[in-house]
Amino acid sequence: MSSVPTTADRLPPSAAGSPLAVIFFAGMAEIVGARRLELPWEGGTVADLRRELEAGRPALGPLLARSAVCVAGRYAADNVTIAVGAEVALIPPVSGG
Amino acid sequence: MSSVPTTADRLPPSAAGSPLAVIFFAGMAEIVGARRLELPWEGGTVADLRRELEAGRPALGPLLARSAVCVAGRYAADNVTIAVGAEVALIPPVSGG
Amino acid sequence: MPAPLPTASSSAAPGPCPDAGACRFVHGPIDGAAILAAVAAPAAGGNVLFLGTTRGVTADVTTRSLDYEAHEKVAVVMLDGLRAEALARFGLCGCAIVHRLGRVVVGEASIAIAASAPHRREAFAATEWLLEQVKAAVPIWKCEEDGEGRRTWVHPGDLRGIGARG
Amino acid sequence: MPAPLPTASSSAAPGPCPDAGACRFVHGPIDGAAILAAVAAPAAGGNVLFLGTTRGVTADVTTRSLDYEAHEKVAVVMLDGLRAEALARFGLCGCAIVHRLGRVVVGEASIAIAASAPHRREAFAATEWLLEQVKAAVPIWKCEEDGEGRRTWVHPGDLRGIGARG
Repeated sequence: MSSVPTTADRLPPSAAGSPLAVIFFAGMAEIVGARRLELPWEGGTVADLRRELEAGRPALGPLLARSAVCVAGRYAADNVTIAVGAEVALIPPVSGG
Repeated sequence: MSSVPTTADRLPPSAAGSPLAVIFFAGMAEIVGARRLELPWEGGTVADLRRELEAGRPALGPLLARSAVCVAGRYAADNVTIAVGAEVALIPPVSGG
Repeated sequence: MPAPLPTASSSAAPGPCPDAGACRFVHGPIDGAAILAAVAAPAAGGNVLFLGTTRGVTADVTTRSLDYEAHEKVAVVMLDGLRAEALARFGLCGCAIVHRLGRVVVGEASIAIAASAPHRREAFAATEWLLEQVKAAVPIWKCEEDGEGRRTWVHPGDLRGIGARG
Repeated sequence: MPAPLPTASSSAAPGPCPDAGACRFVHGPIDGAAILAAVAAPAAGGNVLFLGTTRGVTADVTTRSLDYEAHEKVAVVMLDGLRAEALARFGLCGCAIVHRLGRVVVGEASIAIAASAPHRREAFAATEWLLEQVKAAVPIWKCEEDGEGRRTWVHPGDLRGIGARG
């Protein structure tokens, strides 16, 4: 049976405004007050995401400056482009062991 | 009750000829063909014992040259005097672990 | 594209393939003996097990418990990569890494690392190396609870430079 | 008089006294988990267990089993002395050394050394140091039995210079 087209079906995957899901852990989740945020996302790099996060939540700044960004399962430098639909996680300094 | 004097009672402890018990381990016991020997002992040092052993059993020579002598529970250098009645053990190179 | 994880062996490692379950998270007590038994091998002469346990006192600060969380999906891939790299680099016979998540009270183990090798030096070196790698870069965090019940997430150092360039 | 054993701590070590049974010989399988558990302490963050196991193949030579013997009375005193020295030198919380005697087939353990310390580095360093000391000077010997049943006592190196002067 055919299904009714949804908004997602009609928008191309690279459409401006596709939300970007970002997940947070540990002390960073505490500062953000959430484990997951959906940010409006026009496309861009890891550096763009860092700016976006800090602009919206200045309290994140000091910890964010010492954190890595994990894109699609890999730690990514600031110049890496974040593909639409990529899984993005903020990784504050680790303390396992 | 009084006991009949024995030979041991009549000889002073430092008497010439008191036997010295020497124990052997591992490959050294194999070469000697025994785990324990009583040697005639006139008194002397570890070096004297080494000479005595090698004179009586030339086959011991190569391993004896690489072995320690343990006197009263401690590794002893060649110039150490072996007291009468001391426990003496030959310690070939070790391989525990 | 992001480069591979800096600590993971990129693709075809010369050593054995990672066994399923050799690196994993658990949510209850760690069985160190089982982990050491899992790396036993007829070719091994040296077998090392490290257990990291919650320490009750550091300097004059009392710790009641540690509470661990992880980015599990990414962390397991990194642990498997580290294991594969250690197998090849140190010529190991076997290797396993188990990390506990959730609350770990004083005296209990939060991590077990086991390595076996033909000779002792490689088993020691691999276990220490793996522990340093885990502590440096694998996304796991601890929250300390002190004697008064205050909780503090521990975020030492700086991970900013760790990512590969696009 | 002979000097103290070169590897034993001579009298008053600043650390805890050796616990009875922490260093011992056994004549059957070694229970590594029990030995590691025996060194657990609330002040410990790092716990290391080493098991030395009979290796089935070295280069192209097959080993069927190893057979250990020791000058037990002297060896236990030396092991206790090494343990006391390690406790003080590395600031350990706990330490134990167990050596098996008799026949040890491939895959089974002939020695277990466990150490716990506030931090990982001391636990690793102490365990490795103790193992090297045992291998260098404690009166224990192994006899290798190869695939054809030939037995050879292993006497590497030279102990001639080890004794203290009178």
